[in-house]
Amino acid sequence: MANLSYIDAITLAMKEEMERDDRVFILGEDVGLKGGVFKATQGLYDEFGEERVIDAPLAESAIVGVGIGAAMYGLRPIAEMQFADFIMPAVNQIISEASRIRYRSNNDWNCPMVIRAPFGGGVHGALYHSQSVEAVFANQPGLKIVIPSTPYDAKGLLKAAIRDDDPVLFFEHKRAYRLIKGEVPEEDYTIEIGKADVKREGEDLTVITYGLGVHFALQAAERLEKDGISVHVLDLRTIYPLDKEAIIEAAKKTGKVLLVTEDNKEGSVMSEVSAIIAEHALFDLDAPIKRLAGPDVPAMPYAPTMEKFFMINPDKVEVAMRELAAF
Amino acid sequence: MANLSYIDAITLAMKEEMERDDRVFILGEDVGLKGGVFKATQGLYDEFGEERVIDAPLAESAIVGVGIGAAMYGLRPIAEMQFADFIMPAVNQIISEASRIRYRSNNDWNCPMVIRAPFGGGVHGALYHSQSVEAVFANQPGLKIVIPSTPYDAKGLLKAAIRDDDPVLFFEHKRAYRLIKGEVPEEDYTIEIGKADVKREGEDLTVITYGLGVHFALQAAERLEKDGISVHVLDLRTIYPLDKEAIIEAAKKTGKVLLVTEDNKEGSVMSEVSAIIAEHALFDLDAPIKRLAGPDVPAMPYAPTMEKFFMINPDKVEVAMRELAAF
Amino acid sequence: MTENKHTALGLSDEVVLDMYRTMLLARRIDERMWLLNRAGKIPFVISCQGQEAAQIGAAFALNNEKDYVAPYYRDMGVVLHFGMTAKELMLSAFAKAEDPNSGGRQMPGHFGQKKNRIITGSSPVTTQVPHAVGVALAGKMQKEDFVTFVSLGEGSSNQGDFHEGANFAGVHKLPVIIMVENNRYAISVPLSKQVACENVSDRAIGYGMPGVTVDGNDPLEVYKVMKEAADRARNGEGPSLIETICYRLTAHSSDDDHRQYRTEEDLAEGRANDPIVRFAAYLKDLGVLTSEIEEKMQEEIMAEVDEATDYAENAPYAEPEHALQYVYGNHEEV
Amino acid sequence: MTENKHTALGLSDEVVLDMYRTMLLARRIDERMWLLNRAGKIPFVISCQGQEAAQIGAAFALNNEKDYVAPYYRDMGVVLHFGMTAKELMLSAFAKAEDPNSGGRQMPGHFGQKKNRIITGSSPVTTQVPHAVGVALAGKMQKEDFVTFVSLGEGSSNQGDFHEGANFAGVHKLPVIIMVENNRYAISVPLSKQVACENVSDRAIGYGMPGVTVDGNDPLEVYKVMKEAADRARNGEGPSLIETICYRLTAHSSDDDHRQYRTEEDLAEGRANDPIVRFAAYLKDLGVLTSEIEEKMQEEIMAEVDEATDYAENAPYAEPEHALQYVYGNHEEV
Ligand SMILES: Cc1ncc(C[n+]2csc(CCOP(=O)(O)OP(=O)(O)O)c2C)c(N)n1
Ligand SMILES: Cc1ncc(C[n+]2csc(CCOP(=O)(O)OP(=O)(O)O)c2C)c(N)n1
Ligand SMILES: [Mg+2]
Ligand SMILES: [Mg+2]
Repeated sequence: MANLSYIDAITLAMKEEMERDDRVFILGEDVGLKGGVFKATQGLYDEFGEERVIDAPLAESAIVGVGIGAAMYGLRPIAEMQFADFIMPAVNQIISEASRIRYRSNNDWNCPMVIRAPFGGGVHGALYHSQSVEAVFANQPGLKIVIPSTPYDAKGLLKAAIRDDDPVLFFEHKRAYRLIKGEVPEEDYTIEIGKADVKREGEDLTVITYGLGVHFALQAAERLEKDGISVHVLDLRTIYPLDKEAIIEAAKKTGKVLLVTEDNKEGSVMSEVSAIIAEHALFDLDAPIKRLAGPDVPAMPYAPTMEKFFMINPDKVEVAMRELAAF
Repeated sequence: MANLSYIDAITLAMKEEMERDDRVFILGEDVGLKGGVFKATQGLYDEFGEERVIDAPLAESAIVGVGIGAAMYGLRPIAEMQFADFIMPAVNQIISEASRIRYRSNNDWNCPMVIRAPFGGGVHGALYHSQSVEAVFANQPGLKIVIPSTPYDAKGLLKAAIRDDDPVLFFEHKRAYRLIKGEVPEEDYTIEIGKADVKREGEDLTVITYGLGVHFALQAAERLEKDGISVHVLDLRTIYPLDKEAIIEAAKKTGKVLLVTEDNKEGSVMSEVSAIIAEHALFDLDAPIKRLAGPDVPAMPYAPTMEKFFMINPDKVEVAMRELAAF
Repeated sequence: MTENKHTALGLSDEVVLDMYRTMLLARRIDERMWLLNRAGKIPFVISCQGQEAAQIGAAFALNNEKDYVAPYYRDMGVVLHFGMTAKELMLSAFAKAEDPNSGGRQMPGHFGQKKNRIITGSSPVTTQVPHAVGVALAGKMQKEDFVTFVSLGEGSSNQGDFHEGANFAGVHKLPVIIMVENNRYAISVPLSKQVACENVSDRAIGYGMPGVTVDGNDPLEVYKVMKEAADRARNGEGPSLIETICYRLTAHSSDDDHRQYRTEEDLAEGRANDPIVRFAAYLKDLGVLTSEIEEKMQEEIMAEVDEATDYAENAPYAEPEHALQYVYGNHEEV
Repeated sequence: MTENKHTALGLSDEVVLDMYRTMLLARRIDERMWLLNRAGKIPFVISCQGQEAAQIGAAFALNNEKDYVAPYYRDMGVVLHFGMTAKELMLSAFAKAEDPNSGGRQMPGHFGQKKNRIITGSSPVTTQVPHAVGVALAGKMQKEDFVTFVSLGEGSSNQGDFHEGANFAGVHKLPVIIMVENNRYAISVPLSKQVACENVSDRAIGYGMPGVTVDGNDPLEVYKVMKEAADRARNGEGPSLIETICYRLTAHSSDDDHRQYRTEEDLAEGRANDPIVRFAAYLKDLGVLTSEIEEKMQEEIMAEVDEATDYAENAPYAEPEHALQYVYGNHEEV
């Protein structure tokens, strides 16, 4: 076991997969010599050369589209979007193409590709370097969307994504990159895509969240524990398609559910989580399904006052938990 | 009052607005001489000339992006996407640009633009001429998304959209174009964007839907009425941002809610409707919140067998209603 | 006297007859589809008519046992040469379960057949350009020597994906040939409202690749430039852009009526340049195509089209629940 | 002896001094921002350094009381000439409420100021190209005679929006000038990995517009070609593409360290071509810029920068709840 940062776990997953399978390669902006603007691909250019760590021209639709072509051929591209915010020019390639290749060809072709992108706020990134973009894609069958919260999950899930025979969007919270550290085994392991994970067992209320929200929830849960309130925390990990069984089970367990996301509230992934519960566990609920999310404004501003106002944090999660517990 | 088809109401709305305000113009593919592939702009090229009904090059990102520029200048473009499926290359311009212009400039600039697009299936359009794409955008503050169900609503809402100071996505169900007819007043009128509409009053259960689903629900409701089951039908009309009050009121009224959309189930607009109800009207519910939607496959196939399997229709709505009524 | 152009290109009489046969087969299948559509038997047709020479000239310059193609919806000629059969095309037109392109999921013209290296296509135009570039990149990485061919219409060359894909290919010197089949219309929008350059091939220089415009009504002209491009590609000299000028002899699709926006003159000009008529005349002038051969060919082709039609018409649709299959690789059976 | 180039261009000594002054002001503001960033006072800087000549040459060729500009993040020179003040730029750097660009919502370099016809910009590169084309279209429809200017980096010229926007402008012969500030790098990616053409201006022919590449270290060269382009635009002769070759004298931004991917030689070459040093030498050789004038200018500029910094540093942030404002036009007050 080594204690790794979230970003180091990601780099290591790519490195190991590239060593293991020479069909795996990386393409993106500044991923080569510079090692990525966040340094997620650091060292890989030196190890694998410019043919397998490709500094692509500044054009996201081509990065994804070329990746799709290579994946259809049988390689396993990992495309990096420099920021999740800049995935938008590639939406047509992701939604119209990658997600539909297997289905439209009646299983003749497939597209084993990973698209990695740092997302999320709290880093003075302003409107266009802070966004949560997952809701745009979390309604497209054929895609899988993974958002890990810990170094352990990040490594295991990224490896699973690279080995997956279908396209996977892999969103990494950029504030977690160096903030979050954790134990990661030396041995090769993968984590099954599509499975949520209980990050804390509890009895009084359930928090369902993902990404950085998991850490905020765990911190807040410790505070509530001191007052004898026991919080159950479910980390979705795969936010599309959702792990319905795990969600229903977690909701039923305590009867009180708080859904936490950093994304805007209306139309977020948490809406679907709520709908699943309201469809399958309604009579097990002792309180309305509560959501804590960013306000419905385009994205978080640059000025620290407004950024802080937008971002969720452990205090806000704690307040929401206490309100729900008192219900 | 005239009895107009859904598409004629749309054409008429554009014509009247172009006569009323010379800042209004149309741009899109084949909208000029041909009058659009569905004939939505028929006659407008003759009346207003090629400068105000512009046959643009085949490039959706430019159609939207150029429209945004003209709108920022102060004109009122109506951009037509030939099919909603082909809006995907323009996502970056819509999400990153149009929806954020007012916010990012602190109210200095704005973008009064309408983007019209025919969507929906049941017309042998196969995977890429049948899709519901609204969920991709129904999480972007700054945008408004309108989907009318009747000629009356279509005309009033399209006029309101054209006069709106912010960008509006206006999705028109292509099967409704000639199928749905209705009374439309001669006088100028608008319908407020953001307001849902009760299309049928009822006591036993509530159906919330939009677009063609409204007609399916109304047909099914008539069948249930014969068995003494009274159905309340709420037409969302604006699917983003949602009319929360109307949704909560409609849910509370009967305590049994069926949500109907033609879109794939997971991550649809109906997830948010469900979440609103689960958050604000939970204890008024007598049954789980039920959803009827397309299956979670990329889009509806071409073969009639599979297309029919995918599409919602009055029979499927009826079955779902009866199940809910019997709960 | 007609000059023998094909021998100079290294093409035997047998091969040019095969080219002609494939052009004719494409035309006859296409014509049959219109009849079926007008008879209410199939919901949709989109045509290759008028573009067969460009498609066949191009396809024959490639290696159909090794190269990859990312055709666009009109490219019936290309896919026929790459191994798709009349029967398979008809199965697609009828949306039947056996359709190898999509099992009846996609409209006709949405080609794809892995065993023949025909890359699956969709409706949003031009997305196939980056795909072809990606296949070429993969081939280069794997040290294979195949060429990847991708085609699109001139209107579609205005999409961002054309620019981004071509540029990527240029920067990485990839073995890709991009062919723009310029039929002067994008549905109703004429060339003059689509582009401001003289030739679409003028765009090549912006991607550091050779660009050439040829008469798309002459399969041998197209063959010649395509062969050169393929040789360059295989020699590691990178991508090429080829524009073939042709006519769209039909309406855009069965949902369109082109008399609304095209003059009778324009339509007549197209008919006068029909590539099949022209190529037949060339072959006859040289004595390569005799009446005998032609008659037999027509007969065989009609028999093939009839058989394909019958088979496809009687073939079953996919089961309704088949709609749930193949969303993901490890799909659950229903 | 140095040749007087500006008189031939119709530029008075006064105007060229003003050009120099604006270049210098941009440089000094930019340098101050780096200091503030290194002192932990502002989170982010993105620089104009090395591109002032291109920006000022271009901006002075436009009519800053009538024309529209859609600048990109490095264009401090452009916005200064179009009326944005040092104080306003500093308010943006400090993300303060009074920032006219965004009220502190966007990072510095995301320009926008309606009263000065500076079109609001975002971070995703190249989206501004179609916007500028749309503004030009609107102007043409309204029979106005303004020109619209839009700029971007050479890496950004590979985005689909460049192609689509330029093509639309070409087809509709719109009064737009697209300027590519080619500083040879897109963050760490060198020109050779971005494009395969010799000059980015080679792309112009594909849009039916003139394309020209000029020395971006010389404001007068840039002025000359920009003026010609602006005249063409105003005469209804359509759009132009101008590429200015320059150096990026700083790292990509305050988050980057360019010594990781640039050689010392490359960096030294940039410094040796510093456009401000070069223009000062030119003006001094001609006696237009005297030590006296220069000293006074420097003093005034430093005072202006100091004052702007102080003001901005002490100005208030927007209230937290202001984050809820201006999502839609008829916003509710909170
Ligand atoms: C992205 C996208 N936008 C619009 C369409 C609708 N459409 C289908 S074909 C076509 C015209 C294509 O013209 P061109 O590229 O010249 O090819 P041609 O049909 O003339 O061969 C259009 C607009 C589409 N399929 N995809
Ligand atoms: C669509 C998009 N992708 C990626 C980025 C991240 N990014 C910001 S600037 C930049 C490089 C731009 O290079 P260039 O166009 O040459 O302009 P320069 O910075 O050199 O002036 C990149 C990749 C972005 N802002 N937008
Ligand atoms: Mg065409
Ligand atoms: Mg650059």
